[in-house]
Amino acid sequence: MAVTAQPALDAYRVRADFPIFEQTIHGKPLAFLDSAASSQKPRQMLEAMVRFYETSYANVHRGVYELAERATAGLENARERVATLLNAPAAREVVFVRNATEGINLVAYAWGLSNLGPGDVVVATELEHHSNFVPWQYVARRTGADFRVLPLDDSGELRLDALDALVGGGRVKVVAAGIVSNALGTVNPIETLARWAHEHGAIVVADAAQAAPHRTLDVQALGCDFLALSGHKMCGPSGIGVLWGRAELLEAMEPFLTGGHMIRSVGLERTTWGELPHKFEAGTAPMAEAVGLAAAIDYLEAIGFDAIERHEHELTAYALGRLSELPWVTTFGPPLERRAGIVSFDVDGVHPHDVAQVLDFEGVAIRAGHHCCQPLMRRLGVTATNRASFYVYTVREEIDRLVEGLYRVRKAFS
Amino acid sequence: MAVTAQPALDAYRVRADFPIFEQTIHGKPLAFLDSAASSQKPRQMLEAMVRFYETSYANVHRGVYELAERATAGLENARERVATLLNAPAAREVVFVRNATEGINLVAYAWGLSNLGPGDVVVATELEHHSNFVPWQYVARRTGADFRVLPLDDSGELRLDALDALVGGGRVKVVAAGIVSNALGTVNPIETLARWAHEHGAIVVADAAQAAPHRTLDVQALGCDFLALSGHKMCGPSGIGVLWGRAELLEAMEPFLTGGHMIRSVGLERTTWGELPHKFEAGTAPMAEAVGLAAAIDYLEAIGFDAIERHEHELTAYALGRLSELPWVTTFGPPLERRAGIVSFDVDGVHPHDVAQVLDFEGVAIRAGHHCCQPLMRRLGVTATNRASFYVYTVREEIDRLVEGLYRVRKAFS
Amino acid sequence: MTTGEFDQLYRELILDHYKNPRNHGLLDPADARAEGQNPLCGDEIAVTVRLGAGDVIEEVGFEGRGCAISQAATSMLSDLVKGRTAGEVALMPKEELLNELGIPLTPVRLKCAILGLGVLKLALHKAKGTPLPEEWGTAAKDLVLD
Amino acid sequence: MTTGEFDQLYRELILDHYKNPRNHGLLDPADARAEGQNPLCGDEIAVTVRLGAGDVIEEVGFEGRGCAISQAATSMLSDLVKGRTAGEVALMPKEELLNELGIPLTPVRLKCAILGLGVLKLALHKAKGTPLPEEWGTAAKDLVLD
Ligand SMILES: Cc1ncc(COP(=O)(O)O)c(C=O)c1O
Ligand SMILES: Cc1ncc(COP(=O)(O)O)c(C=O)c1O
Repeated sequence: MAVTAQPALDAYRVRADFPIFEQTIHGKPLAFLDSAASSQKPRQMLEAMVRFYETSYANVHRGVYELAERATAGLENARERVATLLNAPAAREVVFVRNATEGINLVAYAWGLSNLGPGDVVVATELEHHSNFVPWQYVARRTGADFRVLPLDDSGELRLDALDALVGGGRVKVVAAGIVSNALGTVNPIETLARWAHEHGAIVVADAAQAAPHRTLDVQALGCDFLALSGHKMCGPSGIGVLWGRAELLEAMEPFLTGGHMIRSVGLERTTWGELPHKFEAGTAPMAEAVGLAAAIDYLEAIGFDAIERHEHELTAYALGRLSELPWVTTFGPPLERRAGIVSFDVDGVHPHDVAQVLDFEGVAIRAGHHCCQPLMRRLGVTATNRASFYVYTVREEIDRLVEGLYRVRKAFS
Repeated sequence: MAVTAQPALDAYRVRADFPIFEQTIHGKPLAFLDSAASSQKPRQMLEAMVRFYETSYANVHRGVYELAERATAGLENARERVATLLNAPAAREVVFVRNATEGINLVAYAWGLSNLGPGDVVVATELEHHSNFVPWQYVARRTGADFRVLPLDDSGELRLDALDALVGGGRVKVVAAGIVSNALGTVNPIETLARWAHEHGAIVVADAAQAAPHRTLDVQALGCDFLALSGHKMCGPSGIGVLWGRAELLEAMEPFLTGGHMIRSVGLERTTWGELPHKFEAGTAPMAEAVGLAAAIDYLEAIGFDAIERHEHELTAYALGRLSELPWVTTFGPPLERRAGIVSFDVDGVHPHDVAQVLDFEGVAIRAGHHCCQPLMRRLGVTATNRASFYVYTVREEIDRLVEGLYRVRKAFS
Repeated sequence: MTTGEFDQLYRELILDHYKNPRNHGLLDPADARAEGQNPLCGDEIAVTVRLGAGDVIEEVGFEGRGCAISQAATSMLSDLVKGRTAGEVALMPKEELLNELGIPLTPVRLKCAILGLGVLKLALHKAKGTPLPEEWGTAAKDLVLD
Repeated sequence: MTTGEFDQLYRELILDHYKNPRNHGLLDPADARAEGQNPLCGDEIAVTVRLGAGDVIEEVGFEGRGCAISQAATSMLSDLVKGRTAGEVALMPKEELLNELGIPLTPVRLKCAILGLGVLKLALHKAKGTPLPEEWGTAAKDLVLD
């Protein structure tokens, strides 16, 4: 990757594109350090959606008239845009869903219900977000397959060495793994995992919800079979996500949601399914949201994913350095080299809710909780952590304000 | 209902709220007669969404900080707003989904997979949109239940007299019926159907996609057990719909999508589900879309549903009258008294695609196709019809332009 | 309507093929036959073919319900392919037919225009095992089984 | 921070109950016991109760992991309910506890504040069959089974 090809990201300039920063919170400027939960929105994306509604709106695909053609073009261009982002072999492999969670459920139901049974093994990691954990646990229960969890080492990295023992002689059919952990920022070795999975005849379902906003993704290089992401975490609107899947798999699968648009022909006795991607897109699509997502991708690519990754890396290094000055703060997670822009930490003797609450009074927004990672929380021996996460609009001063705020937290609760 | 309580709808004033009409199409003002497929959007709704993104955006429910509290309030106020619209006993019975299609699939999967089996009968009507037809056909096939179709009479009304014979001695478990037909405008007697269904121990799944935009709905008076609708057809954004269900049923049901947010606790061995409505809302909700839907409901209620119904009734009477002047045009569907603002018709010897295409050159947008109602099309003996549909912004002149356009169609193809 | 727009799409030749379709009516017996639907609008076309030595197409007969574009395109296609081999037609790019039509088509109307070509390729595939367009994926299997 | 906002939420009494929780530690033996979690943040509270004649609450003991609000609220609650009957506590409106807390709570923090009350009601329900809050619906069954 030509890491030097893109100019450095100027977060102050980027920030000016985000209207949310034009207000004060509790009388302070907003330091939004919760982008891992959901990102803020640039004006450019909002304008693209509104323009679509104001000039090109109609239901898609079936209309013969001008507005319907424009709306269809908007949706299908967005599909092409996503396919390019992911280096997908074909746009028809891109299915629009509501969020990463729905994308993973689509695979768990439409692939899992027909391909899993007693004697099969489904593997998820202890690091997973509930969204790539519970659907597999649930479909395993429904089909009688075994659900097993790949453990972590003490710094929150996957114990790939435990894989063989984990499946024993079992027939492993699915390996579900996140690319980047939302709780610790761990960047997982998906390529290695995928090689192992394919050697054992399993499919790999990659959760890219936390990777897609921050780094270049290439489904062919990753070697995964399915990949899910959410628009709202990458400057796009709520209400849209993507499931990418290999065409052969998608074509061989049963449909998931059925109804309007996804059919070829409906008879009283028998119904045949439509072609990809329509087969998986029942009902009216999130059209304006797709247009917004495409604009968000344009926005991020104009900044450049390499520049984004470098920017967040620098912020993370800075944050880890500053937090290490506080002896009463413990950070969790892997070393900087294998960590994305996420820092999870604990403040001695103060519950994360109280930390986050006091920081909020300072205008600093962080997340406190289990981050939808209860298995990981148990592994760490906590019920919750504090999490600060960074994005294109994050500046160093916000990290300084976080640290100052933590001193106040310490003072208030000691 | 106090039909005279609301002032008449002034469609010219309403129209000024819709930016889409500020353009010309093929050099003509836009006559948008395809609202049954999806409605256009008032400025008020777009502004509410943009304001939410610009001032109150964050991921909902778990955040302790100010923006997260505002976003959560936005989503939950929208839920209350929908509950009031439907006269639902409780807001926790309102589940946000992508569209009516997903809402119906939720019931088909989460209720159907666990409650249907061989010997059970599932009834849908021949008038159904594919979205309330195929999910039942599909889940019946998966569970071994019998799928049966309630026939229509020649004017496109349900043959309620055929119900008893249809189920014979079978154990009827589900009756799936639309409140208003999107293809013919037929207003169905759901209350009667629900009484019959409950006497037989079946649940009633009402498709309100085509009713909610145009008339007052009351789930308690209708007597249905589930009801689904789409935001995009009622001045709301794409990407959001609603499933309402009776609390006892929703609580007794398995979940549908699993993952983040919908759990109480996730263990390696066992996971317990959260409370209503969260149990059915896995992953990040369509938050801004919910805020937009609430604004759309506010907008429609300010006009008044009685006024809307009267306005559309007058337009429909006018359209049926004008079309009856054309001996080479055949209209389908029930008499005016039991018809919503939808007129389906055929032009002698000209295929609907060609009709719609020529009308588009005149700036008149109508729908041509099977309207996701292939069973009905077969019953009518056609593959497609032309459909004009009306909404709050429709004015009589647009119907005059439709009729003029049809003369041109006739001339061009004779 | 600006007469221009109408005349561009429904140019004289198109209307002529629509009103007087060539090779209309199904052949019986036939060496290859298939039916297809446009799932977007429900339009249907059935095509029959008689083949001569070397699998050269000698006769084509079709019937269908659909718009002027789909019917005229199939009519023009039926003239166009006579004298070609099944293998040639299997590989015939849709652009060739679209050139012949010579009208501006939006994505939705494009589907109308190429429905007949798809059904013809399917008929030849079923009878002679000629390849199907790659972009159909395995969805084509569905069609074949019907 | 405007000192006002902090002081409103974490007023002295709250911080005192948090730092010096009353009735801390589980009772053994106990006549009623239950555990509960706040699904939003994973916080946990366990409550034990000793009942006297007429099911009057004589002693309460609790343990938990959670924020200052949830721990202080449970501590205050444990004092508040002593001397009341199980039946009275089952019907105790959450507003009574919130009044006692006397701080402004957003919806998310409200869940923290009433976690202990919910667990106490659950303990009494399991031991004595007292009613559960109606708004819990059948989701409560899940809790009971745990
Ligand atoms: C009667 C009816 N039911 C269901 C639907 C499906 O709605 P959606 O595509 O928004 O899921 C529609 C709209 O197309 C409809 O008109
Ligand atoms: C790693 C990871 N996976 C999945 C999800 C679920 O995303 P969504 O809620 O948009 O479905 C998230 C975000 O919360 C995440 O961080």
